[in-house]
Amino acid sequence: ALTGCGEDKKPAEAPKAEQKPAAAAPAPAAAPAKEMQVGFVYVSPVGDVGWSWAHDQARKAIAEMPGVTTSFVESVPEGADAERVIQNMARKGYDIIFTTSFGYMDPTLKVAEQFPNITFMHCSGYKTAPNMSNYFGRMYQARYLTGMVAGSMTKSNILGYVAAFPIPEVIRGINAYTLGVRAVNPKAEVRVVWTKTWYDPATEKEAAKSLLDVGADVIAQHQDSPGPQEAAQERGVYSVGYNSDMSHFAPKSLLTSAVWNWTPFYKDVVEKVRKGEWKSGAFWPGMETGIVGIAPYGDMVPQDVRSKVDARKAEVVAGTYKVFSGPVKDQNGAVRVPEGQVLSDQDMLGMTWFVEGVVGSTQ
Amino acid sequence: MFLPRVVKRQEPLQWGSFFIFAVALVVSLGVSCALLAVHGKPPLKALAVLWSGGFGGPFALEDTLLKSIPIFLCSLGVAVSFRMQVWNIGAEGQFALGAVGATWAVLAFPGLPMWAMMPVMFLCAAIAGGLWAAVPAVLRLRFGMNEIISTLMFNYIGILFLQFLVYGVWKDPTSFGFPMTPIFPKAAIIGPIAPATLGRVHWGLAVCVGVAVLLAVFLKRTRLGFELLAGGENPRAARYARMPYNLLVLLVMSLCGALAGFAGCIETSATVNRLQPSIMVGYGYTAIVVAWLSRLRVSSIACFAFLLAGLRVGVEHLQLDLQVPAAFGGILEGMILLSVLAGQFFDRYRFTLKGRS
Amino acid sequence: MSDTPHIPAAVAQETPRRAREAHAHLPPVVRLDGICKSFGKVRANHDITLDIRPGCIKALLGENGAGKSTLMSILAGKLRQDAGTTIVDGAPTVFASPRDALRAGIGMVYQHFMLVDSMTVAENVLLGQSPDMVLRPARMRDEVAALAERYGLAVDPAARVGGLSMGERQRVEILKLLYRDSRVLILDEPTAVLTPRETDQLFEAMWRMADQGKALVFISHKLQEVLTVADEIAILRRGEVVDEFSEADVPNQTVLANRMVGRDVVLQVDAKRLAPVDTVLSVEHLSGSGLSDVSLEVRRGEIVAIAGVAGNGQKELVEAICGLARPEAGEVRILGRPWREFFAGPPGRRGLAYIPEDRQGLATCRHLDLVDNFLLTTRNLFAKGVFLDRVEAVNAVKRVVWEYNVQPGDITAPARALSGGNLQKLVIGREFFRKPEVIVAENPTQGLDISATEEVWGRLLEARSTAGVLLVTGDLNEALELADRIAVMYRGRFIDVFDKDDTAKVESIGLMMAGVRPDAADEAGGPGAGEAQA
Amino acid sequence: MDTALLLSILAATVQSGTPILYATLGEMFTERSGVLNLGVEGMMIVGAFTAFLATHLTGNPWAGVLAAGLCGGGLSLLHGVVCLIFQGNQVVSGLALTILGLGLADFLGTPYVGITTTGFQAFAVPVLADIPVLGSIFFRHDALVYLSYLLPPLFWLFMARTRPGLALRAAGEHPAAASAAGLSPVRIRWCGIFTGGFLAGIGGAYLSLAYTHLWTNNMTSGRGWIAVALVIFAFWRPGRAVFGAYLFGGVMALQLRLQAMGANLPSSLMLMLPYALTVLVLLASSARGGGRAAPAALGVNIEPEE
Ligand SMILES: Nc1ncnc2c1ncn2[C@@H]1O[C@H](COP(=O)(O)OP(=O)(O)OP(=O)(O)O)[C@@H](O)[C@H]1O
Ligand SMILES: Nc1ncnc2c1ncn2[C@@H]1O[C@H](COP(=O)(O)OP(=O)(O)OP(=O)(O)O)[C@@H](O)[C@H]1O
Ligand SMILES: [Mg+2]
Ligand SMILES: [Mg+2]
Repeated sequence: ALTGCGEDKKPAEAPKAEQKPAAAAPAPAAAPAKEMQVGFVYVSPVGDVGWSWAHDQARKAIAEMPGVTTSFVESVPEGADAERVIQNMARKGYDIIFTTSFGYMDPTLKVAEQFPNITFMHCSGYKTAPNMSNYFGRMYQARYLTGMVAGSMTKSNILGYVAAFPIPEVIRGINAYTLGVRAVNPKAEVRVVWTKTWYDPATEKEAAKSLLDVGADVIAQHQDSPGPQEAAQERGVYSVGYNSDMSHFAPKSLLTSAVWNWTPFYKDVVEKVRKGEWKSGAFWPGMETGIVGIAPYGDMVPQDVRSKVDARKAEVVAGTYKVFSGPVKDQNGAVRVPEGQVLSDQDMLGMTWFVEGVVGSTQ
Repeated sequence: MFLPRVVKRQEPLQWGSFFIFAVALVVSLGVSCALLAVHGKPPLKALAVLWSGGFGGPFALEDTLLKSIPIFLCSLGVAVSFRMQVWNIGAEGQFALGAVGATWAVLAFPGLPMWAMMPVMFLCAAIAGGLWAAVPAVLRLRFGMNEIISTLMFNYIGILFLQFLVYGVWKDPTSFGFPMTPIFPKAAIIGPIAPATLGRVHWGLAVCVGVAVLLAVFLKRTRLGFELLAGGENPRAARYARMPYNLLVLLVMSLCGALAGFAGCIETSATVNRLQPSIMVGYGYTAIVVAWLSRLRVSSIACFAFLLAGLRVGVEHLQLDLQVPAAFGGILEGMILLSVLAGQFFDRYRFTLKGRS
Repeated sequence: MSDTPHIPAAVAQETPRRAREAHAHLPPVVRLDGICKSFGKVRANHDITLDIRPGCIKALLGENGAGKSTLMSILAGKLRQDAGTTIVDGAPTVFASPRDALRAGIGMVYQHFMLVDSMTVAENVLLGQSPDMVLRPARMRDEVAALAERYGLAVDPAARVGGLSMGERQRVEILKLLYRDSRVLILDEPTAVLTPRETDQLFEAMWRMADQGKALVFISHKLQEVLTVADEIAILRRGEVVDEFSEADVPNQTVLANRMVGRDVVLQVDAKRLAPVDTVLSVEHLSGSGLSDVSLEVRRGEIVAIAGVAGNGQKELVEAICGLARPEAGEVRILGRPWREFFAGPPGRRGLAYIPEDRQGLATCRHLDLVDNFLLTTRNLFAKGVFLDRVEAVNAVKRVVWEYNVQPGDITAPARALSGGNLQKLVIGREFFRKPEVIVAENPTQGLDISATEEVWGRLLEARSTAGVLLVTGDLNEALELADRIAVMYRGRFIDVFDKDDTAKVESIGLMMAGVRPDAADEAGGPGAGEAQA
Repeated sequence: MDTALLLSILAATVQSGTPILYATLGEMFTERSGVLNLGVEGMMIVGAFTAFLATHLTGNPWAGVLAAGLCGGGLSLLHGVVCLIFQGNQVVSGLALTILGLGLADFLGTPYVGITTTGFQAFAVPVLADIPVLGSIFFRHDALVYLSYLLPPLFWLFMARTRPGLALRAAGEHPAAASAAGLSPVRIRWCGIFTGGFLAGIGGAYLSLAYTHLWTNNMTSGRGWIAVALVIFAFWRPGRAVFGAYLFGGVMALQLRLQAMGANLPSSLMLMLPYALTVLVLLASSARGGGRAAPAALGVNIEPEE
């Protein structure tokens, strides 16, 4: 069920057997009888209700698989510490190491070169090696669908988006959301506030309030705390969640959430490595695999909106609808994706511009 | 008739103070392990993992040594400024500016050969860090502004400035929009000393040794160093003895900034090979703790920097091997600091039950 | 408490002891019995037994480090004895803290005042007293004012302590004790910071308190004061009471001094005059920051004393001369060079030496050892390029310590381990090591015992041969013994500058210190006249 | 900027200033007794967690506030043990307290992440809320905000007009004098430390019970440090603490709203605003000579007498 992408930069298909076993990694990686040890490196505490938490749910799920033990190190800064932690995992003979933050890319690569028999999975980057894949999920697809819901529900035609850091992943999400909004409501605009925090609920809530103060009546977010949802609920307006189904935080206001579900993907990787079928590559699965999705709609979402979004969802899953298909204009009105073309994965990965309809800065 | 009471020691403890340190360590480890036991983790195994992860074996020592380099450099500077009774808690921001300075050098002169690149990088780091530290010094001398608050605010501002650059003008066009500069050219990367024997330990260690020796000589042997020690002891006496007090304050602050800048430069060049916001992991704050505990003896700064670094490295192994939450590291570190601090009491005092001292 | 009628000062002075006869038969309020106290190896008090009786002023005499302050701190609950008992009203008592002692009616005025500068007089007096929660500033002020009135301890209850003179602060300290109805008042070197007039006022207040049946303990190094004020005298030496007698038994200071140090101490120095040569220090029309139009000249070979009540601008003048504060208006020339030029560089040989009053806080660093403290001002003499020659410095310190008899002579000991007198010797040794040509000495013998004082005086006179000395002192006797010329300072200006041989003027120094010009003295005999002029 | 937006910024100012205000006043109280406790961040986070936990267990947010105060204060007592009994350095001890507090809250709090609690809700104060401008700025918040209005005047009254306040000031200015006057400066400092911790804990509670109604690790995000800085900024005066806390909170709220309004500036620069402004305002007042107000014995331990 793995969907490869970026075929152009796929590395040479060097068979693994040819590689010299490194002294520090004793056991061959893919011995089927062996107990699999799977390690995870998280950038934040697993208690952040967000990103790391979502990965950790999947870790717990694979820990249930027979013959698999897991372990993780949380709150690892993305610099020198990351390299050390990954290296220590490798030294301890872990078979698969998932590193789940962009900043782990270079450290993972460095360690991967030293331990050719260990499988490295790096999330959200772009580099690969014979024993290192990168992977991500097409969260923007879910974002687009939530945008459609939000765009249908707004009355003021101002939507708020509380965003963490101006990095491509976040920008891409904002853009997809905006495209979704404008697909159903071309007059609407999305206003962005950066908090430069991943989980500071108070600041994030305040950021949501600042958006509400300028007239926004739906709040979406890319953070690891549900602070913005609270703000929306308190003011009696709608919100869109992220990471997991946030409806229990704000049952009265939450329209839907764009959610991660890493479990099937991770299980698949573990199985493949165990069977020796794993191949390096760049994986960017989308909604069709269930890695991303949207949570059940809130009660306030009317039936016609639901059916419209569901219909588009089916198209996305079937691959007949691409979110960033032309024409897409940027904030200044310049056409970035001409009519009839689709934005390449490369361009999506390195997105640094806002589409038309977003109010805010990308710095 | 007499209650237990506190009596000042007439002579300082010699080996006893080492013993007290050990006792404090044991007490804090004991309390922390009790917490672990309550949490359902095997405490003795945890201790073993902690030790072997932080100090036991060549890999552990390598990791710890690497991590202690920036802590050591920052602490040296902080200790010197504390010695002058300048409460500079801005090493974090100065570290950031040092990284920025070094990166600027690399981006501005990408073609320099290594022999030229290294001095230029370190110089720029020192200047940037030093200037960043000199501003609060000037504000204090000229306007009487409290340096604790100014350096603290300068930390936030410095880090945000680094972010501003990396998210903005310095962003690598090929980084897919991620906040990082391009990878430095080979000439700008501080390499390992001997990859075969010392692993990842890089030439930054040599910088540490050099700086430590120079600083020790400076403080012990030179007139300015003496003025710094004496002036810090008693600023009024410094004025009385016509020492250039303002100059000294400016000097120690800039020195601290320059040293923290070195640390930033080394961290950027040797370990991440580019500038990215995640190099800021609070070494500047750790440095304050180290500087205080070691009371400005260069050797004890090195020891405490190594100890703290080892502790942090060891805690990662605890997480990995025993699934102890990362937060346990904070508890352990806090407990150790508190008990070592309390234990230092016995260097100067003792309790007695009897009437006579 | 009886309401004593106000006794005019003059009357009180004539019959100081009459009212106190009434208390003479009473048993002691406090008896210290066999008190021992050591600080490490230093035996500060050894088996001391002492009675303190109501209505009696007991003086404690003894050289520096004899153990007077320690003994009294034990009595006041600040320190705890190693052995021995404190017997209050016949019952053995343990004081765990000053609070217990205060409850028992024993209070102490410490050598270094225990006052909170940022609070008002009334707040300081009422600190830690009376149980009600809420403060009523107006009532507090009234109460304190009434108390001050009763004992003649004039001080403004609403003033902040930080702005008060030393004499006023001391009154506040005494008021604190009186407010609690303390029965035993201990005054540790109270006169060291007072002017003659303030000292007189203090004595009057002390007599008045004794008349009311209070017991007083008075510590001083000034023998004349002890003879004036005390009823009984106890002499401590090396932590032991070596002698105890009534004031009436000692005819004069010399006898007293003899009994105190166990040898003849002649507090008179041979101040033969030298012929002054060139001018080494000149101050012209110095004004600003509390000074107005001060002019002065010091020549090599003479000692010029500035006499006056502390706080009349001496500090500002000295700071300007010694480079600690920039002169605002006027000119200061040192060794012929203008101020700015002279102080541009660090101190070196043959320059200006400043022996400040505050030897602990200004002249030395408490925690540094003697060598480092020695290097403070002499560092340039041992500089080799950017480096410092410590070996040579250590030798020099050893020599100075020996020559000036600094005790203990361990040069690795921190400065705080030295008593005030020994520290002063070290400071003087250090400053003279530089062979200075201008010496500014500020209360150089304050708090020193007689033998140390004698030594310091000798050194200053000796220094005249190569230097000009400016001596700032609150001790008139010192000024008269040492100086060739005397300037009297009042409110930031010189009332007069005159030769020591000008007996007429010398006689009216006391008035001048109160701000009265000698020529005006006949008409207006009070300080009010001076104030009108100022 | 229209009036409604301006009012909402000012109202947000009060809210985002409140947790900092509690912590600032707490630290100020401690410092007035002569003890520097840099562990505010640690006490706040422990307060935030225990407040959440107690409210979660009892359903009563006031129980949460009490628990936060007691636990914040309890943690601060460790500082007392180190500094008052063992004469440890106050700066390091405070830093250690921060590290310990963050660790403890995180260690114990992880199971409670991701649930919400009732906490405090905003309500309009009957009459006052209808006052034209002030009403909507000050009187449409939650109970803890209203409680915080009482604190600065109480603080001032306590210091200036009560006997324990006098004693506390004496312990901070000149402990030896306090001791000579029969007080126990050490005991006073214990009280100062505990009260400071108590208030810092409530500041934390504000974050998890009123500002938001949930608990996550690290949710104080440096507010404790800002509080420490603001004490100096405020020259140890409660009135100026209010000004400082609201200034800081206000600029934070303002910069978010500037972004929301579409100000096209790099977010890093916007986020610098509160810090830069704090420096500038302090600079202005320091230059006018207001900086010498620290308690004279601040940070100096009371050595045991022999
Ligand atoms: N806190 C202390 N620690 C160590 N030694 C002390 C301490 N206090 C006093 N001493 C020592 O005890 C001895 C007696 O000191 P004390 O202060 O009682 O003398 P004193 O008679 O008051 O002297 P002075 O006339 O100088 O005031 C001295 O030798 C001194 O060095
Ligand atoms: N903490 C201390 N450690 C060691 N010695 C001390 C300490 N405190 C005081 N002393 C010693 O106690 C002695 C007397 O102390 P005190 O403060 O009473 O000095 P002093 O009475 O002013 O002396 P002097 O009369 O000579 O000026 C001094 O010798 C001083 O060195
Ligand atoms: Mg004494
Ligand atoms: Mg004395």
